[in-house]
Amino acid sequence: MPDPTPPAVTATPTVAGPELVQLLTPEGERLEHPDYAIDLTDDELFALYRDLVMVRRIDTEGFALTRQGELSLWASLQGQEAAQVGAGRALKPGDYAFPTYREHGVAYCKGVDPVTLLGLWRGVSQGGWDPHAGEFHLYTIVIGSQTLHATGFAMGIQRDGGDGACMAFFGDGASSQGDVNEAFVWASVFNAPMVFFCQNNQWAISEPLERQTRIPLYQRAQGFGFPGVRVDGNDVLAVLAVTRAALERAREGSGPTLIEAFTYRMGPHTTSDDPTRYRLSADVEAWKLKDPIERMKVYLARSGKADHDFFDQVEKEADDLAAHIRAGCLALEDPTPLSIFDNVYAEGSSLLDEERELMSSYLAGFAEGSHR
Amino acid sequence: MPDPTPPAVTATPTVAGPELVQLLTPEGERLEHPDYAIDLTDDELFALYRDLVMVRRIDTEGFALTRQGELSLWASLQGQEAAQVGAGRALKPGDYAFPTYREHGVAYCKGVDPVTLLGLWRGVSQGGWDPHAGEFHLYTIVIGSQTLHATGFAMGIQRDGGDGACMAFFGDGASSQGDVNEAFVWASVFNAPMVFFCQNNQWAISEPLERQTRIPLYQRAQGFGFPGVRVDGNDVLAVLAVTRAALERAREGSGPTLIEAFTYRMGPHTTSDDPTRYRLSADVEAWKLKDPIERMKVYLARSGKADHDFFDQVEKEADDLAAHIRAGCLALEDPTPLSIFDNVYAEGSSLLDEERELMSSYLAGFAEGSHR
Amino acid sequence: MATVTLAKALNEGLRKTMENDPKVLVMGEDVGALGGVFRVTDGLQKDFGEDRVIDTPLAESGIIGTAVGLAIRGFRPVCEIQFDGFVFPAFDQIVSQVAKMHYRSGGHVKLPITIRIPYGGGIGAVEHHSESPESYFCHTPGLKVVTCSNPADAYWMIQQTVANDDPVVFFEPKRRYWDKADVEMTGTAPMPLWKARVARPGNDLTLIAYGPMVKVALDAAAAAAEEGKSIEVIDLRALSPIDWPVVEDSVRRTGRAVVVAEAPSYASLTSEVAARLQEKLFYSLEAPVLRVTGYNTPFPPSRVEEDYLPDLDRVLDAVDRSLEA
Amino acid sequence: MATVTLAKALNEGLRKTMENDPKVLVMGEDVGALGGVFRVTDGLQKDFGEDRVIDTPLAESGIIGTAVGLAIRGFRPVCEIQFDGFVFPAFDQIVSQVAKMHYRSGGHVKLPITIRIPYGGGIGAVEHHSESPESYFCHTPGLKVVTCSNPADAYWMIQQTVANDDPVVFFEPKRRYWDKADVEMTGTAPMPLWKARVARPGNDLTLIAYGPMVKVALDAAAAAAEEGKSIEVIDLRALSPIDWPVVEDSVRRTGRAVVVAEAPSYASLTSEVAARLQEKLFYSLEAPVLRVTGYNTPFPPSRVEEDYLPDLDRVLDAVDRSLEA
Ligand SMILES: Cc1ncc(C[n+]2csc(CCOP(=O)(O)OP(=O)(O)O)c2C)c(N)n1
Ligand SMILES: Cc1ncc(C[n+]2csc(CCOP(=O)(O)OP(=O)(O)O)c2C)c(N)n1
Ligand SMILES: [Mg+2]
Ligand SMILES: [Mg+2]
Repeated sequence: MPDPTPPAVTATPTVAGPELVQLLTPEGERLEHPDYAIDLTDDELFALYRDLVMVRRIDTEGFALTRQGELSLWASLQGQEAAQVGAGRALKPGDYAFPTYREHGVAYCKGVDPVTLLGLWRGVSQGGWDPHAGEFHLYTIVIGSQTLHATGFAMGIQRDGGDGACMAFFGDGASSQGDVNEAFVWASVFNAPMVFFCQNNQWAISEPLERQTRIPLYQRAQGFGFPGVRVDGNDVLAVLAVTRAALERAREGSGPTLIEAFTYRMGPHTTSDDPTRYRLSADVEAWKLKDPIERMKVYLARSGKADHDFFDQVEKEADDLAAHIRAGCLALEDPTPLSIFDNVYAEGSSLLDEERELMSSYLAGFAEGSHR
Repeated sequence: MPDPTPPAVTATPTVAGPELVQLLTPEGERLEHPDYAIDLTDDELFALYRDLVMVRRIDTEGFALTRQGELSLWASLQGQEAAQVGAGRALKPGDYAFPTYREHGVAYCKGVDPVTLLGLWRGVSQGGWDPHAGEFHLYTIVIGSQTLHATGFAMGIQRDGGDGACMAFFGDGASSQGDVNEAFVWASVFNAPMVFFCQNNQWAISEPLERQTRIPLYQRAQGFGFPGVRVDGNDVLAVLAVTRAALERAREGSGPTLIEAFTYRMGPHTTSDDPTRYRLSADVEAWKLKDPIERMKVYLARSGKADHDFFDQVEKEADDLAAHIRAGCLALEDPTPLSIFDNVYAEGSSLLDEERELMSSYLAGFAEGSHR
Repeated sequence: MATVTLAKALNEGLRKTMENDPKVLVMGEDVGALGGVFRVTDGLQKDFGEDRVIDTPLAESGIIGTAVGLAIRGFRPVCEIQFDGFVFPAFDQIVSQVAKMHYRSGGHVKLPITIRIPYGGGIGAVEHHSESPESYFCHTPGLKVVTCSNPADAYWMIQQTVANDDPVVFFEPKRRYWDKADVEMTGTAPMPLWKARVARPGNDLTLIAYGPMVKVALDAAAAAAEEGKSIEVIDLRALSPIDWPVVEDSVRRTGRAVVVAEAPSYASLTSEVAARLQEKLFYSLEAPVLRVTGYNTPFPPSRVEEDYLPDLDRVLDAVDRSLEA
Repeated sequence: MATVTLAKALNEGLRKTMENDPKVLVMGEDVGALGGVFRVTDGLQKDFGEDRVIDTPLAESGIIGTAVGLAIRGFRPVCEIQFDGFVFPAFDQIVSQVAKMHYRSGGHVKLPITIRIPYGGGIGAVEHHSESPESYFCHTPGLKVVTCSNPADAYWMIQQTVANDDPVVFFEPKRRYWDKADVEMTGTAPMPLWKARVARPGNDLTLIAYGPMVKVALDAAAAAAEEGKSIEVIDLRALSPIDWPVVEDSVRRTGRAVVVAEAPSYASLTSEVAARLQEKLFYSLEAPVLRVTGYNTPFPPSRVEEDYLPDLDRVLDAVDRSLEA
């Protein structure tokens, strides 16, 4: 009888190797890479550091608001700041992003006010923002669905003469969904200007990576005929370089790329989750040493590019952002009962007109005291 | 703007190369292959030739019965005889096959009476055979679904101590379905004793291969972490050798393999199809030169292994089989109206009991003349 | 005015809509060179090119999922699902994405997607090729559902559907594809998309049907007329939402209703019609609303499908039962 | 006798069924170490091993599709779908394969698969986590559908379901997971799986509910009793097929019925109840069958879900309307 136990998944890469693009080590040491050179001004480096801190603060604030009962749920991105900022900053105007539910950092880079994201988590809307405003689509909770939307959008770019590219975000767990693999087929067959950006944070709720694959995920792409690359997802410079290159490839008409940003989900899956049931705190501790913000800070400080004043200034900006988020959250108004019927259809519906009318007179009945 | 036209798909292999396992050339010349040696007795070779002829005759008869109005549809396997016989004969008792709707040849090898298959095509049943009897599952028309069933079955073998393997058949078109790719994930992650047997006949109804992939299909497997191999699907010896090796690997506990049997659909998609609308007859003519039966015949004749008597004898057996099929088809009884309610549930249903009762008295009403 | 089959009417309607709006795309399996297995898209790829008439990979979730993205980008995709039984791989994209996007986006994202589905039995097909899944879509808020029963409606309704800013599932009665009629192809649509049509006026009972069953209902009404029974036939056309005023006005007048559909009855659109009529017309009904439908079994083998599907006799039987109640 | 939550009752029921039959497997996302997001499978992997309690890749079609294969091989898979809104990727496998296999095989292949789905709103969740998709499955011939409303039913019905040789969709009322009750866990099941239960007897009107709405119906009946109205409450338990004799006997006696469910009403199971009752009890009904349901919109944001979901007031309002009719 064949043994049901599969062979162990390829070992976790911990240092840069042929399989992991890295430009900044966990210790804050700057490396060069033959294929992914990047040359940033100090201001650009400062901006990236600032982004990382801001994005973490958005997350901390979302988490806190949930613990305080102001949000009903929050999906934390802690540990994934560099992956999201690197990817988000590689996007140019004209490029469109299709997120999962965890891309608060990408939203920030695309200029979306974090308060905009809170409606969903507070339960006052199902998202409700205008994706075209920030070229940042609605959050998608049904795992993997957005990868097809993104691919269709990219096919649209091909057809209307746009010059951008499209990026789909998804997780390691999502890689198992049929839809994601269909998106790979489509993007490949139509040579769509797509970047598939997989944040492999090594967990799908409680399931470790080996429940989804027995080889590194970036290798999935070769089965569909386009390149895959694994990048240190905690290294904002490497992610930026790799994603820029992939987007450029897409814009040029060379087709899709799969990027696996190798990272780690430091927090629970969401505020409802209890990771102590399924993973070792030692693992989390080990990943703390690879913190994406810390390594940028060390690099900026050791290289003499930035000093205390700069770091303090960024902290202060983050405090301001947090205050803005908190105030914005508390100011979010509850929807009215009758709003249930709004926007179900673009062109209305006789059935819903009737139901709205019924609810309206039912509610009026309360006001008149005709119900108990 | 990126060009919507994808790069051309990798050229069709026409001669054996590193990418195409071949043991018998279209001209009937016997080749050796470093990885896939096969050593068959003359009797075994005769049996394979016989299988090929029988299987083609089943197909010809099915086609003819449809043209004569005895069947409502037929999916022809013409051109794919070697792929099916090679795969079918590699299966041992204890191995289970999950076919599409075109595997009449595999059914034959598994000992399923071809008449059994006709119920579906005649419209007297939706299949209706006992899969366990021949270790040959029902035909599956919804493209790709059976690959997951097969994978689950293989997981069952792992769990109940069986020593067989499981084989899923599917087409080039099916490779695009989410289900098929999920089956790859599952089989890989659970190291299931699976062989994925893809008959790439280069068409999915009217769509050529490049609508499904831009690289050779066998390479899909490497994206999921298991081996893929492309074999000349018109070469029964090569298919047998490659499939035996893959099944052996599966039985040993080394996990799944993807086999791409490179072949060509010589006929229309089904008897309802008109391929002249979408493909060149020149292509079909070119593939006639690679006929799977012809090359075996030439090989057996040239090598002096078989003579006219043998070939005549096989023809005669095929005639007998055809007569058996025809007689069996005409003897298939139409279902009774009340049989509509049979077997919907294993444990019955009060709702259907009621409906059966209603239909029954309605029909009785006709007999009594109470309806017009 | 041209005499065309229902399939050809759809083809002409699609052609016109593609001519009028460069954002309209057609996509699906075999819609290109083959022109679709029923030839509804015949010739469109030749005339509008491979970028607007897209032969897709064989994956229905992919068809609908990429159509969502194309629609977000500003296109109006018309997706063909090859047969009724093959819409289910796309069900998730349809129910959770297509149906909800406008709502979830607070009205910012419109998805003017048309999902064409040939449906129903009566053509002697193998399994999964004869189903009537319309109730699943009717039960899904955010979708609209329509069906045509004749060439003229086919021609106009497909254009109205594609022009609609909401996602619409457009069911095509496959056994009527070859039915012919004269169709006026110029001018404007003779009636709005969301209206039900009184296909035959009458006073004693209302037969409510749609798609492939309209012909059966009309035949039944004609047969009943010979016995002096005056049956009104309503062709619903819009299945979600139903044009209730037309239906209710009729039943209020006749006091009796029979609903006919090929689909299984349990928890279906025909249940809705009966539930609604008894609620709104409780005091007008002289008999219970009856249903003549497919049985609550999987679609049976084709040799017995005529016993499964509602036919003239079963409809007349119900009419008699209603009139005698 | 033990005092347990509904979630714990399911857990104990599953444990018992796994102990009794080595062919029973549990599979789904996060069912192993985590014990499921609602802890329904808590501890099972520890006790029965990874081969019987299988954490699967994240793909619902794969979960159901491989369960089909396992069932063909002789196993009895119990599949968990994590939330109602995530069953749709598996819809094709459920509707075209699970539901039809026994029919298609002429009875040769049994698929004793249980598909567990936590469903319904009321817990303040984000989108796709509060839906009531039961009508889709009720409309699908070949499936059976059940739901429990209390810990005792949860404990016994899950065992009866797993022991059943047909595929059954088992809906779990997620907002009642934490409701506690005393459950007798020894002996045999107190009633057959397919029976409806009179949850409270009464004479003036029949309230028909299931799953999460049974409590609302019972509360409404209690409130109405204070005003001297005698309301009978029926807990359907089996949704497909419904135990019509119990329902019809009650409504025949009371002459009035109100059906309550969270799901949108259009073309739904509640339509079926109304359609059936008016057909069978036309001369017994003193008022139209009314429905109190979710509206025909996507499930709304949680801050407004209490206005969307049927509650005590809306049920009482319908009761009054029925009694006054
Ligand atoms: C279709 C579907 N199935 C199940 C879920 C429940 N679910 C939410 S997140 C999640 C895990 C996702 O893992 P991954 O793709 O790795 O993304 P991550 O959460 O780690 O960012 C699951 C199973 C869902 N949202 N959608
Ligand atoms: C889910 C689904 N979609 C569409 C179809 C209609 N259809 C039947 S066969 C076929 C093409 C299949 O091509 P391939 O997988 O290459 O197999 P082949 O017919 O060539 O053997 C299509 C589109 C189907 N049966 N199932
Ligand atoms: Mg993850
Ligand atoms: Mg093919």
